[in-house]
Amino acid sequence: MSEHYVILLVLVPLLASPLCIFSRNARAAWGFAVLACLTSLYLVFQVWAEVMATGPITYHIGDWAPPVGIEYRVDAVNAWVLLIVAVIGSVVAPYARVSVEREVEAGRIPLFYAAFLLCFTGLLGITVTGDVFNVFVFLEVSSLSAYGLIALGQDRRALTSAFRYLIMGSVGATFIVIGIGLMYVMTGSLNMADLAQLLPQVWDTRTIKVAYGFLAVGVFLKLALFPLHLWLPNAYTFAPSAVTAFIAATATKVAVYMLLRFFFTVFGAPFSFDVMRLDMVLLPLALVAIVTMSLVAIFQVNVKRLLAYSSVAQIGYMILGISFASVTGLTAALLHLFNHALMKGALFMCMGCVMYRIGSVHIDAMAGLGKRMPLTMAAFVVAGLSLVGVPLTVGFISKWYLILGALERGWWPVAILVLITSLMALVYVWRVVEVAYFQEFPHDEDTQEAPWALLIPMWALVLANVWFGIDARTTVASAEQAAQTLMGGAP
Amino acid sequence: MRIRNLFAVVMMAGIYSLLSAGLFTIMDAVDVAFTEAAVGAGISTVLFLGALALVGHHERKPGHTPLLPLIVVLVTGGALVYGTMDMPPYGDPGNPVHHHVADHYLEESPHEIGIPNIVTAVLASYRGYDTMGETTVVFTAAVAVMLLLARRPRRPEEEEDEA
Amino acid sequence: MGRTIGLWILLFALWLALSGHYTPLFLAFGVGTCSVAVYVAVRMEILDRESAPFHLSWGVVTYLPWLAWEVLKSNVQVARIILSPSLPINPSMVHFKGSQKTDLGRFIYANSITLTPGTITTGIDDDDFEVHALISDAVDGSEENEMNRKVTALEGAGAGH
Amino acid sequence: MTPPALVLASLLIPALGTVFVLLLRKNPNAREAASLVTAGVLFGTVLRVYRAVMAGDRPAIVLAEPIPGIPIELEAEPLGVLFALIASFLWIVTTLYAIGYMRGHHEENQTRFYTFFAFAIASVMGVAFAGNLFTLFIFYEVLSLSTFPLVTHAGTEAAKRAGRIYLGVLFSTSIVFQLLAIIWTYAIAGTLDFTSGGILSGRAAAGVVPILLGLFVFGVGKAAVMPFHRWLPAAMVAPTPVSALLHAVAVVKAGVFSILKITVYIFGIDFLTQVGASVWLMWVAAATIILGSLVAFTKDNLKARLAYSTVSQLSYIVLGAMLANASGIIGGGMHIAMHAFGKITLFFCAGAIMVVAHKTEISQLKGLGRTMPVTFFAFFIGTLSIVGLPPAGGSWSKWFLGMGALEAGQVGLVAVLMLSSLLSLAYLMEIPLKGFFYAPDEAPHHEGVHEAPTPSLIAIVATAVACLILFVFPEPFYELMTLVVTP
Amino acid sequence: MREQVIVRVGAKVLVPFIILFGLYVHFHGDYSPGGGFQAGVILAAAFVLYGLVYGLDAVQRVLPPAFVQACAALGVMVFAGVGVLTMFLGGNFLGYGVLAHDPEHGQHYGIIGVEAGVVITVFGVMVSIFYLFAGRGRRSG
Amino acid sequence: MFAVAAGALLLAMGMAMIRALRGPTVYDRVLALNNLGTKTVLLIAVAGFLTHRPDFTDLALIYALINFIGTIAVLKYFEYGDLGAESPRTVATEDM
Amino acid sequence: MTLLSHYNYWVVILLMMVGFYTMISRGNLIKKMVGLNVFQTSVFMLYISMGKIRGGTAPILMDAHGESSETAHVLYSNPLPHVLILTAIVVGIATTAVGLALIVRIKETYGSIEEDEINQIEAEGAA
Amino acid sequence: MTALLDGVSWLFILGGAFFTLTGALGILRLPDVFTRMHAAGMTDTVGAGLLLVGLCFQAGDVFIVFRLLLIVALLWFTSPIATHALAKAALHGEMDPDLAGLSDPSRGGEPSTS
Repeated sequence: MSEHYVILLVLVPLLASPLCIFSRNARAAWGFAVLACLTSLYLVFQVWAEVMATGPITYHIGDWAPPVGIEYRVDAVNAWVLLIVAVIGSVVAPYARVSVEREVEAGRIPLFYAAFLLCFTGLLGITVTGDVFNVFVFLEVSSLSAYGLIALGQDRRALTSAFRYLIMGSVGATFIVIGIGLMYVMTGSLNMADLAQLLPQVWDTRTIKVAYGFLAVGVFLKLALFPLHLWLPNAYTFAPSAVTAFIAATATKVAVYMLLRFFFTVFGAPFSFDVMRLDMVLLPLALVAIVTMSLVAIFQVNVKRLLAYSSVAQIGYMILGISFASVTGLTAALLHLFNHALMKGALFMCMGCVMYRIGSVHIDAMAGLGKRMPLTMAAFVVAGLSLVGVPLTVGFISKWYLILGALERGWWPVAILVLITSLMALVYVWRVVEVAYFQEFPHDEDTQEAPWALLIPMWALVLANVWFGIDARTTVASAEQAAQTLMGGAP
Repeated sequence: MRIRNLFAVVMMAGIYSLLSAGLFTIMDAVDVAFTEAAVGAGISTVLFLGALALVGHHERKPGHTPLLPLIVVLVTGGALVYGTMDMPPYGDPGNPVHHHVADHYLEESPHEIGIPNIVTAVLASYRGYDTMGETTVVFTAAVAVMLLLARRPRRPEEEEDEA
Repeated sequence: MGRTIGLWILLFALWLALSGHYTPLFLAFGVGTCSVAVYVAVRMEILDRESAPFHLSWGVVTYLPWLAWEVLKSNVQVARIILSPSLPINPSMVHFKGSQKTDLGRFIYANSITLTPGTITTGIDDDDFEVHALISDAVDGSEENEMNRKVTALEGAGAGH
Repeated sequence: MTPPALVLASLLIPALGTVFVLLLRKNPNAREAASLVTAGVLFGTVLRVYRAVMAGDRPAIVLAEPIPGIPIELEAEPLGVLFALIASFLWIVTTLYAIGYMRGHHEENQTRFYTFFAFAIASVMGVAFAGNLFTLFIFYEVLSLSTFPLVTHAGTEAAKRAGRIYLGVLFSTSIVFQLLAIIWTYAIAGTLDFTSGGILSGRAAAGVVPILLGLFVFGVGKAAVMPFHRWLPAAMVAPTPVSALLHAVAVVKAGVFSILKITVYIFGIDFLTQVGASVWLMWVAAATIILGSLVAFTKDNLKARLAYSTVSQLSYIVLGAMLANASGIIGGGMHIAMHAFGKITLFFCAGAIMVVAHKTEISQLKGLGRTMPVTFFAFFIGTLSIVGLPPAGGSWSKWFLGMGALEAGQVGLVAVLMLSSLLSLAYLMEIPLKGFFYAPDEAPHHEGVHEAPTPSLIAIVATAVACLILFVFPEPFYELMTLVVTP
Repeated sequence: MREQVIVRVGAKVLVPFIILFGLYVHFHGDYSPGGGFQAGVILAAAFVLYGLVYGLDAVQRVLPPAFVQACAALGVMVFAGVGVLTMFLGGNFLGYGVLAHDPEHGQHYGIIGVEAGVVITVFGVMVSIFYLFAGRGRRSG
Repeated sequence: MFAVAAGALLLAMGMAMIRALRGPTVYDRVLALNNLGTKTVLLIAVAGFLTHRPDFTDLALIYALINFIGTIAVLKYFEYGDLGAESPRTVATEDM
Repeated sequence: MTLLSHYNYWVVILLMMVGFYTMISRGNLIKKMVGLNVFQTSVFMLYISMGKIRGGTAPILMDAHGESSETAHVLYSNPLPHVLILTAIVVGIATTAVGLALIVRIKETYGSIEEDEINQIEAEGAA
Repeated sequence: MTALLDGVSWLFILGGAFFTLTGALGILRLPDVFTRMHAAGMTDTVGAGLLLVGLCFQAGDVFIVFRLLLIVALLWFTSPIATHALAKAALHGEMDPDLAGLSDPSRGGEPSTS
């Protein structure tokens, strides 16, 4: 059965989703969701271990050999991203129960978990496939469910932000489809590995260059690269807490994966960097994103929105790593994928806890929480420091490689800029910490720590932040292998 | 799309979809035409009407014409036209697109699958997984729409806190 | 019950005529399909004299050719109007009574009126028909009455079953 | 216990101390006893490490490997042992002092205080025994973080502002300059291990070294080289034991210690001399020495004056490192010890005055020496040590620094040292003079004022005496520093 | 529209035929254009027509919302279930060849199976969405 | 011969298209839409013969059905302002 | 020579851009959705025109029972774009459904489906 | 035989095309929506009927003939229903039929303009 793990890891949540609809019971739906996520995590872990040990796995769906049929192909890169998605899913699903009971109407909870599982399925499906059109299909699965989930937020602005996300997301998806079509018309294939072999023959055609451009813009929209990030802050701010934690930690990560896959595997690094000069596009965009979005984040009063802007900036770091076009740079980007998922997941979960008890995530609402909700705010501090990039947290590891990559390229101003923006992160994290620890609690006396059902998953992520900050050998090895796979051309 | 009456806009979109279905037939894509007809003239129209019934169909004020979208569109369109320059000529049987994988479908599917409608063969078997994804997308849409529009279970004491 | 079976047989005949594949599998599909359709019809409570007017079968066979001819005639008439440069139209709204007893009869009559270009049934209120005519003298001519008579006869013929 | 285990133990003991303190939070006496016992045990442990190191051993232990090739590693070498000895010994004294001070001052949140205090000591041990640059950086940052709650202990608006400056300066410098320099070093050398003779020698281009060294010197914000000294006076809002141990000894010394260590083990003094990369930084240090003294003059607040004095004194050590020759390094290392004992005495006295007489300004101290003679006499001894006059230990370090300057051929720096000594004599001597020889302004005010609480008084006397002992018996530190420069 | 004689009678007559056509399109997807998706839409259209003419309540009596929602979910499971079945029979996911001795027959059965999944889901989804849109407006009256 | 029919149909569709674009009332548009639908049905049938593949007339058949349902939906919307209603709304035309 | 063989692509691109423009420039949410529909439909046409072979016929084998020996004589259009577009159409309608549902909710909550009006309401709410 | 069939189908198809075109012209020319319905009806009934019957003669396959006839039947069944519903809706929507003939073509467009 183990050869089927790659497909089962997508199928399990997919099949659990209808079960949620059937059950019509919030608790049962939650049970299915948790079970499915954990099973998926187990399968992903097995697949990841196998890939790390023995190299890429392929799986021919329908017993049709590619490029005739659709192929699943897992190498070090997608194994790594799969792990990120599965880990976050498995942490958010248990977390969701209490949080969602508070923030979503009872009647919609089974639907919520169905949508959650579909989103999870979609993200896994994008990651695991080796067929470009299949990417689009699963992209839509994850996007559509994400629109629904975001719109569930209690604030009415959740609706408008979901709609804006829908419009921009659909434009992005359509651009990707156009790009795929143009690639297809020049080669006749949709299989990634096959395309990687066929494309060099038509590199110099304008069609392929335009295809490249459309794919780039489409993916940039999906990953909220500045200046195409406009959908993201509101969407993250107004979505229910569990949804924000999940989507912030996974959706853009998978979009970054798409970028890597398209530009490194399908087109190949030589085309991306020698012909298209992708680095010259990514570098300025990333830098501007990092600086401006960090600045904007400093002035936010809604902590979720603050974190959302910070996410846009952090995406800039990933893109920056990619723009180095070196193994170190890619390692940094891939590490930051994982690490940022851990820290943003934890931070947004903290906001979920605060939302649960206080009912607001305005910065003033944090006043005195250091004493009232010590565990929650301690988690915020640790994850926040990780965001800043303090040593012994995962944030440091990714910053380390990022700067190393910049110095390798001789771009030391970039390195300094990265460090300075880390300080900006310190400023916005510290604003919250200060309010939480140095202001008096303004509410009535009986506010207490968030329930354990919220704290345990959150702390699991926080501890992971520290654990992988102290011992990053596994993560670095995995990311490095993935980076080498990407730079080495075809997987 | 300067028509202020949204209903008319929807009708026009329906007609556009209808015409494109005709075009699909002419371009040999009967299955696609079929689907576009069912979707464009049928479900899509019903959906838009359902939405219009709830939101009203009168646009309140004339749309202004901002410059930025125009530039974006011109650039996008220009890029696409530029890209088509090197595309193989329309309808040429020698195009690569018709040979790499398509050959296999056309020549082998009678033996491998044995149904005459190759589109169905590809859809359900060779690329059956895409179709499963498609089914999932539809299901996802239903879940999302239910999340958005389902009425609350009738619990009178909770009736107040919706806003 | 008879109506149910009748509808089933009609549907199955249609299936056979459409299908072109007479393997056991497809026949089984046909049986299933027709059963589902009939079941739904029963559930919808739409299976009655109106929706399965088998009693009219014979009458329809004779009525349709006549109607087709009427339609053709009026078509030529309307075409002539449209093509003439002066567009000699004289629209009017006419009310008159139909002699049909049942909704089905009125349905047939109203549709027949509409089918013939130049006249459109715009409303039925019991036996009162409201008709829009392209040329006002097209309505009160004898053919409307003839049509009325024929439909009533058709309806009446069916009633005997 | 094997020597490596001892090294690890010196980290774990204070960490365990935090646990005990937390567990015993309900019972203040037991809590403070736990603190004291921990401090004692720690000092014993460090002493055993000292013996092992003196025997030629270099015990090392790898804790984790966050980044492949860059482990978190502890290694005891002479310089680190020197620092650890001072810090652990003074912790005992400070704990003793704090018991009296905190109770006498009726501070709140004492448990938090003792917890983070022990935690800060644990990170100091980490800094002292860091086996590579990366480990040093980590414990350096942990130290910044763990002392933050101590700085903002009062929780007032002023404390908060001070905390912001404290963390802001320390983090910005360490992240922007130091981290960049570390990664740069790694990119050049491919390793970060502290190695005798340095890892950069022969690898780094001559043009890069001055920049890199500059990044390190400014990046170690705790060394308070101007213009990154602002955090140190700001941190004086903390309770006096904190100012005493952390901002006269542990934290600031961690900074200059790091610079020394980087100079010796990363760049290598021979390499630096050869390239001449450190000359410009000598003058930066010299400027800080003079400017710090001058600013100290203008301060009427006792703790502020002491703080600027510290800024000035720290640059002696930086200067010693930048001289990059044997005498300079020995002088710098010894000044870590000498200044520690001297300055802690001064802070203890200042705290005692504050607790007992509620005086914070120098202009208010007139005649106070008559009611608190022990305190003011101890202050006098501390002053001697800081200025570098016999019979106090400080004279040794000044001597070596002067030698180093001469060896380096920088006669101008000798002049700077002399000038600065005069300045510090002037601004510090003012206090015992005022205390003993001026008549009190308003006599009735001093009623009921007597000496400090007994535990505090013991601590004050102990450090003052230590200053004197170090004049006649500086060998342990001297020997350690010799080991550093002659591997 | 119930009281409108013409539309009412017309819808009545048409509905069974639409269902027949829908299923016909479904089952003959192998030979002529059409297949699960189109069939699902047409089937849904039959009920939409009924709903339009007889009102939402009437059509929901015939086809309860819970049922169509279950259909939407069931179809996905049927589709994936076929794939899982082939996995148990020794093939890869959706490798229909193992469903019968003759791989070609296996392909036939597999295609029939997955198309059934598609039609169920599409039908369920389209009708549910219609219910939701049509039902939404009636709260405000 | 099929080409002639197809040409005529296309011409007729163009005319209907003009009507749909010009309106002026929504009913004109609906009329044009419905008419376009019928013509598309015819066109599809003719196109089948034109390409010698007349077995796609199913498509035309279904198209006719869908077109009818679409038109009914439109009209229901106009008369009731709501797709699920059973009785006409009282304020039928206020926002048209 | 490319001019004539690509005109169809350009027509499609023109239509595509009309849809795209409507989508991103119009403030009315319904119009945005319509624009999206037009945009996507045009993309479908682009795909289908890629699959067309001049003189080809629909990819449904002539001999209705599969045992065809004469398939080689007949030129069939490429079935793969058709399959892809079938999927894409379904995805498009799914997106439309979700988008319209969102619009309905927005109307219910804000009382408007004009983007600038909604922004204005929000701005007033924040003030 | 074939020639005869061809001739007959020509006749029918051309007739269908003629009526379709005339109907379309009517849709363009006639003054208001009610009158246009009459023209539209021409396409649906005779236009479609003749055309499809004409095609029947060319089909050569009984299944296709049946399908074409089915389309005719369907169109003849649905067209009047749709037209009727449209007329009724238009009346309901307070459109007044232009009964005076060629008075003012713009009058019909009051409720909703473009």
